[in-house]
Amino acid sequence: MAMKDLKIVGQPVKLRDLDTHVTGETVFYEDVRVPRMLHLKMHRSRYPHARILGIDTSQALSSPGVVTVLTHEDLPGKKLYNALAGAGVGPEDEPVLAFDKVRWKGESVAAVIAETPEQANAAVAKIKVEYEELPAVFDVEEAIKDGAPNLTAHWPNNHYVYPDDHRAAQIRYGDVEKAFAEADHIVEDSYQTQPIEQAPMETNGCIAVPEGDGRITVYSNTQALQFSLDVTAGILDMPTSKLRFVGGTVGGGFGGKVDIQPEPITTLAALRTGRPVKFKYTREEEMQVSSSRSAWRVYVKDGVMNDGRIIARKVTTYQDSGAYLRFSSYACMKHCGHMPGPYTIPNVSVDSIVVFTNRTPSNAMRGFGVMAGSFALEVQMDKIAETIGMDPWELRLINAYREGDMKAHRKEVEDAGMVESILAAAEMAGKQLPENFRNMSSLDRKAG
Amino acid sequence: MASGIVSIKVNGRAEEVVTGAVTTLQDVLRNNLDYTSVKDGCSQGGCGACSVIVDGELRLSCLTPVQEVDGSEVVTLEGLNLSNSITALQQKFIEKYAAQCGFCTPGMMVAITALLDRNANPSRDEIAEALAGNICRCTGYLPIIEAVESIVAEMAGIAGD
Amino acid sequence: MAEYLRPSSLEEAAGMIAAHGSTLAIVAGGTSAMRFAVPYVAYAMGVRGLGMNEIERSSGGLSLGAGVTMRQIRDSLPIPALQDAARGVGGPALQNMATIGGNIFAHPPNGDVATVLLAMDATVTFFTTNGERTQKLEEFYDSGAQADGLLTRIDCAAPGGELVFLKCGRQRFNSRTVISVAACIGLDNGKVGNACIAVGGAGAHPMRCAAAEQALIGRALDDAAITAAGDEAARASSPGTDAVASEWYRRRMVATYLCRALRQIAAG
Amino acid sequence: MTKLRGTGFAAVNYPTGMHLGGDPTQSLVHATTSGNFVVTMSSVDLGQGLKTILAQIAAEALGVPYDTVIVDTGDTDTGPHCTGTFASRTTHRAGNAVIMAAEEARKVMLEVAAEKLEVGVEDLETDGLGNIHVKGVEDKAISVAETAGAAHFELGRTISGRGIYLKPPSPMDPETGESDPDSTQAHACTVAEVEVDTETGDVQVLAIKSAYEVGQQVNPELVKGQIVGGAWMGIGHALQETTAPYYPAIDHAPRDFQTYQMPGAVDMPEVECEVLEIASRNGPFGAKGVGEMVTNSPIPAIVNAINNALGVRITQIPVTPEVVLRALDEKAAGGG
Repeated sequence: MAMKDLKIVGQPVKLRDLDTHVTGETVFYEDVRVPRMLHLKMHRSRYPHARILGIDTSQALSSPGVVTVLTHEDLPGKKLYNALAGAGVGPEDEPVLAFDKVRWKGESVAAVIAETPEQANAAVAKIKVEYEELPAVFDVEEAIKDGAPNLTAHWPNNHYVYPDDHRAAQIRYGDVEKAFAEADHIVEDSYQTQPIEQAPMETNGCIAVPEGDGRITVYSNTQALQFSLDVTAGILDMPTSKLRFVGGTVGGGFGGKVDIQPEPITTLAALRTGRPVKFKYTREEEMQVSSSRSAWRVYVKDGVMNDGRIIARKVTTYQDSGAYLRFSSYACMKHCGHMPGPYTIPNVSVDSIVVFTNRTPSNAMRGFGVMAGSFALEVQMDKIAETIGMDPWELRLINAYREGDMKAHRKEVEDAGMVESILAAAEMAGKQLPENFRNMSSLDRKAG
Repeated sequence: MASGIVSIKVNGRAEEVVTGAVTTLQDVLRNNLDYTSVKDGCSQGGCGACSVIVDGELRLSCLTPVQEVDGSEVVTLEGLNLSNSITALQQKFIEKYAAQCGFCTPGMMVAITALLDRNANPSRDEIAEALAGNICRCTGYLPIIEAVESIVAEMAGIAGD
Repeated sequence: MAEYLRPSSLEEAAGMIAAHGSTLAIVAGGTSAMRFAVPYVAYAMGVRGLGMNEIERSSGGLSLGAGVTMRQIRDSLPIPALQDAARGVGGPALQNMATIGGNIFAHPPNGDVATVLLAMDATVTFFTTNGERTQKLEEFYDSGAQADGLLTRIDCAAPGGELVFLKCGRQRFNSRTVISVAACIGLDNGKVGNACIAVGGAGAHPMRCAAAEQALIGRALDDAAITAAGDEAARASSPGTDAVASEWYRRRMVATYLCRALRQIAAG
Repeated sequence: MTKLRGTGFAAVNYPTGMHLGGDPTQSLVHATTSGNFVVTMSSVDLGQGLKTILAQIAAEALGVPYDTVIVDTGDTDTGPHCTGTFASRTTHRAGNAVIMAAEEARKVMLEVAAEKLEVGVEDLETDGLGNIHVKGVEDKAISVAETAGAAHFELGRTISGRGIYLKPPSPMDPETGESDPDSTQAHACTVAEVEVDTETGDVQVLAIKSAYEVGQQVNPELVKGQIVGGAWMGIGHALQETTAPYYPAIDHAPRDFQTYQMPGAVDMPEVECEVLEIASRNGPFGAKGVGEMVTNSPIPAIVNAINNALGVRITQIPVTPEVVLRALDEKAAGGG
C-alpha cells in the first residue's frame, strides 16, 4: 500500500520547466549561441549492402566554404565500436565511418564540415564513392538461413552469439514438451511488429566547442550524458578529462537519443578545425538514419488446460537488429526475461535471437524489448480464451502472477499488482465478473 | 526590389536582412536575430514548431522565403510574451501540464494565439482542428486541448461579466 | 542556393520563366516549392507580390486568382466541395500559405482542390510572353501539365449539378491524401443528365474519369449504376504506392469513395 | 457503409531499471548558507518531469520546503554519474540516490540544529515548512535557514550528503536464464473500444480506459501525463506508425511528418485512468516506473478490440486500413 505521512511526494506540484517552455525561453542544445560555428553534414550510403571500392573527397574539399572532410582514414582511434563495449558487450562491429562495406542504406561514409549548412550539403553531393553492390537481406528468418548474404564476419550466421555459444538468450524452466503432451489444448500463433521511429520533436544533434585549453564542451541532447562522453572518448581515443558534456534539457527522447551518433564525429570535427561544429540531424535523417525501434517476430506456443490454466509456454523470438548490434543483445535478453509476461506458468522455454539484416540499425525505444512481447502475449491470451471458450478476463485472472510466485527466470514475484489492475480495469469497463473473481488479490495464492 | 535588402518588423522592431539567395524566415529569425523560440523541428512544413504570425496570419517560417515578407510585421512567441494577452494562456498550460519536453510548445502557443484571434470561442473540435499542423509527441494533445478550452471558458466568463 | 527573383509585373514574371526555363522554380505559397523545387534550381521566383489573390463571382461562376489561398477558399467561397478540399490541406498555417495555383501543380497524391476543379470543368489561364492563354484544366493535365508561363487564374462555371468531394486520408485533418474523389452530377427527371467525375491520387495528376461518367449518364443514380461507376473509376486508376498506402489499397478506395460520393448525391 | 464496434483489453507488467542491473546513479546534496538545498546530478530530463520529481523526493527526505530545493543537472563537469534516462529507471535509481544523499545532509542539519537548540538530535523533527523543532514543542525551534548559516559561519560544518543507488549486476545463466533482472514491476490493464469501417478498413479508437499500478506516485499529474501521452503513442503504434510500411522491404520509408503516420489531435479519444498504488519495497518512497509501459498496454488492447469487432485474428502492427481489409477479404474467402 502507498506510503503514509508524505508531505510533498504524492503532490501534483507543477512541472519545473513549464514556465520557460510556454515562453519559449527554455534552452535546448541548439539554442546555445556560439560564435564562428561550422556545420557538419554527412555523406551516406545509397545502397543497403555494397563493397566500397573508393572514396574520393577531392571535389568536396575544394567546394566553397568547406573547411575539411573526414573519412575513416581520419579517425584517430578505433574504426569499429559498440557503445556497450565498456560494459563487456562485443565484439565491436559498427564502423564509425564506413570503410570496407556499407551494410544499410544511410550508413555514414564521410563528414563534410563547412561554414554554412548549405555549403556543407553542396559539398556532400560532390563526394564520390565507388561501390560494388552486394545482395542484401531484409527478413530475419531469411537472414539466418544457410547461403543468405552475410553482413560481417563478426556474425557468420547473421545472428548474435550469446555466452557459451548460444544463438539465443534463453530460459529453460520446467519441461515444456512434457507439459504440451499433457495439455488439453495447444494454442499457437506468430506475431509481427514493424520498425517504429521515436520521432522526438527535436532531432538528434550536438554542438562541440573547443575551449582553448585542449578540452571540448559538447552541448548534446543525449539521454545519457556520461555514457555519451565515455563512448565519444573511447571512439576518439582521447582522455575523458578532455571532454565535458552539457545537456539535461531534451526535446523528447523516447529512446531515440541514447545512440551517440552525432557526438563522436562532431567532437572530432571540432578537434580538427579548432572551431565549434554543429551536427543536427535533419528530419529526414531522424526518420531514415537514426535508430528505429526494432521489428520483432514472436512465435508463441501454449499448452492450456480446460480450466484455463496455462501449463506451458514456448516462445521463439527474432529481433530485427538491422545492420549492427548497438543495444540489441541487451533488448533481446530483456525480452527473454520478460516472458512469459505477468503470468505464473510452470513450464517455460524462451529463445530470443538477435538477427542482423541490411536495414537501419535499431535501438532503444519506450518499452525496449518488452513492447513486442506484451503485444504478442496479450493478443495470444485472447486466442487462448477463444480456443477454450473461456472469458478472457477470467483467463487472465486465473493465470496472473501472485506475490511470491516463482517466475520462469527463478525470481519470486515481489510488489505484485496485476490482479488488482485487471479488476480495476474490469470495473471501469463495466465488466461483470463472478464474485470469486472479484475477490481475487495478488496475495490470495502462492503457487505450489 | 532587386537590391536584396529585405525590411521586416519583428516583434515591433525594424530589421533589415541583406540576401540575394533564398533564405527562410525561420533561418533569419533563429540564426540572424536570435529569436530561439522559433524551433526547427523539421524544416519541411510538417511539425508547426516554427510557427509565427505574419501580418496577423499564422505561417510556417520554415517554408517562407524571407523575401516574401518584405515590408511585413512578424511576431514570434518572444513578441507575444510582450503583451499581456498570452499570460493567461501560458498559465493554463502550466496548470494543465500541457507541455512535457516543451519543444513543440512555442509553436503551439503561436498557433493557439492565432486561433483565438480568429475565433474567441472555439469548440473542442475547432481547437483540435486548429492544432492539426502542430505535432506534439509527448502529451497526447488532451492536456493542450484542455488548456485552450479552459482559457476559452475563462475569457467567455470575463466577457459575460 | 537559388537566387531569389521578385518580378513586379506579370510581363516580367513571364519573361523570367521564358529566360530560365527549368532552372527556375515558382514560389507562390511556398509550401511545396520551398521543399521540393527550390533546393534544386538556380532561380526561385516569388509571385506573392503580384497579387493574383482575387475571387470574382459572375453569374454563378467563379474566377479565382492563382494566388488564392486555402484559407480564402474556406472563408470566402460558397462551394462546400472546394471548402472541404481546402480544409483537408495541411494545418491552419499551411492553409494560410498554400495557393490554389500551387495545388494544381502539387505532386500526387496531393492536389485535392485541383480534383474538385476538374469536376467543375475549370479552365486555367497562363500569362506567357505571347500574352494570355486559356485552356481546360483537363486538357492541361492530359497534355502533360507543361506550363509555358505563369498560371494566373482559374475559372469555372457554376456546378452543373450536385457537387461532392470526399478525401480518403489516415487522419481526420492534415492528412496526406490516400485518394480523393469529386463528383458533379446533374439529375434530369431522375436520370443522370451530366456527370463530371474526377479522381486524385490515382495517377500522375488528378484526372477526369470518362468511363465512370459514361457508366452513369442516362441511368438512374441507383446502386447498380453507382457500383458500375466505382468499378470503372478503379479500373481507370493507376495509383502509386507510398508510405501511406499501396496501389492495391488506393485502387480499392477509388471505388469505395466514389460510390460514397455518388450515394451522398443520390440521397440528396 | 458498415461500421462495427469492438472492445478489447490487455494486461501488462513492466520492469523498473535496466535489465540485469548494474546501472548506478549518484547524487550530491548540499545546503547553501541561506538554507536552500542544491541537488547536483547529471541525469537528463526528457520532459517527463525528472527535475520536478527529484526536487519533490529531496524535499521529502530532507524535510524542507519544496521551493527551497534547486535541482542542478546536466553538466558532466559538476554532476556525478548517472547511467541515463531510459529503462524506466530514473525515478527509481536517481530517486533512491537523492534520498541517500538527502538523509546524510539531513543528519548534519539536525546535528547543527541540536547544537544550537541544546537538545539531542533524536528529539528533533522537521515540519517541512522550513523549521526544525523539538518534538511536541512547536516554539522550541530553529529555521532551516538559520541552521544552514550557523553550520557554515559558526560551526564550520558542511550540510551535505552523497548518494548512490546501484542494483548489483546479475548475469543471466546462459542455459536456464536464471537471473535477478528487475527491481520492481509496475502493472497495467487497458481497455480499448474501437469502431472499424469495413469498407475502408479505418479504425477509430473511441475510448481508452486504463488501470495503472505504479507504486507510490511521486507526482500524480505527471503520472497521468505519461498515461495520456502513452495512450496516444500506443494508438499510433497499433494503427499507424512504421518506418518500413511494407516490411520486410525497405521501400517507401517515410521521410517527413506527412508520410510518417501518427494520429492527430482530433483523432485522440478520451482517456480515462485510475491509478493504484502498491508500494515497491525498494523504490523511493515506494515508487515504481511508469514512463514506458504506458505505450505497451494500449497496443494489444486495440488489436484485441479490432479482432473482437471483426471476428478476425490480426496478429501484426500497425493495423493499417489495408491490413484490416485483407483480413476481412480472407475471412470472406473462408480463410482464417
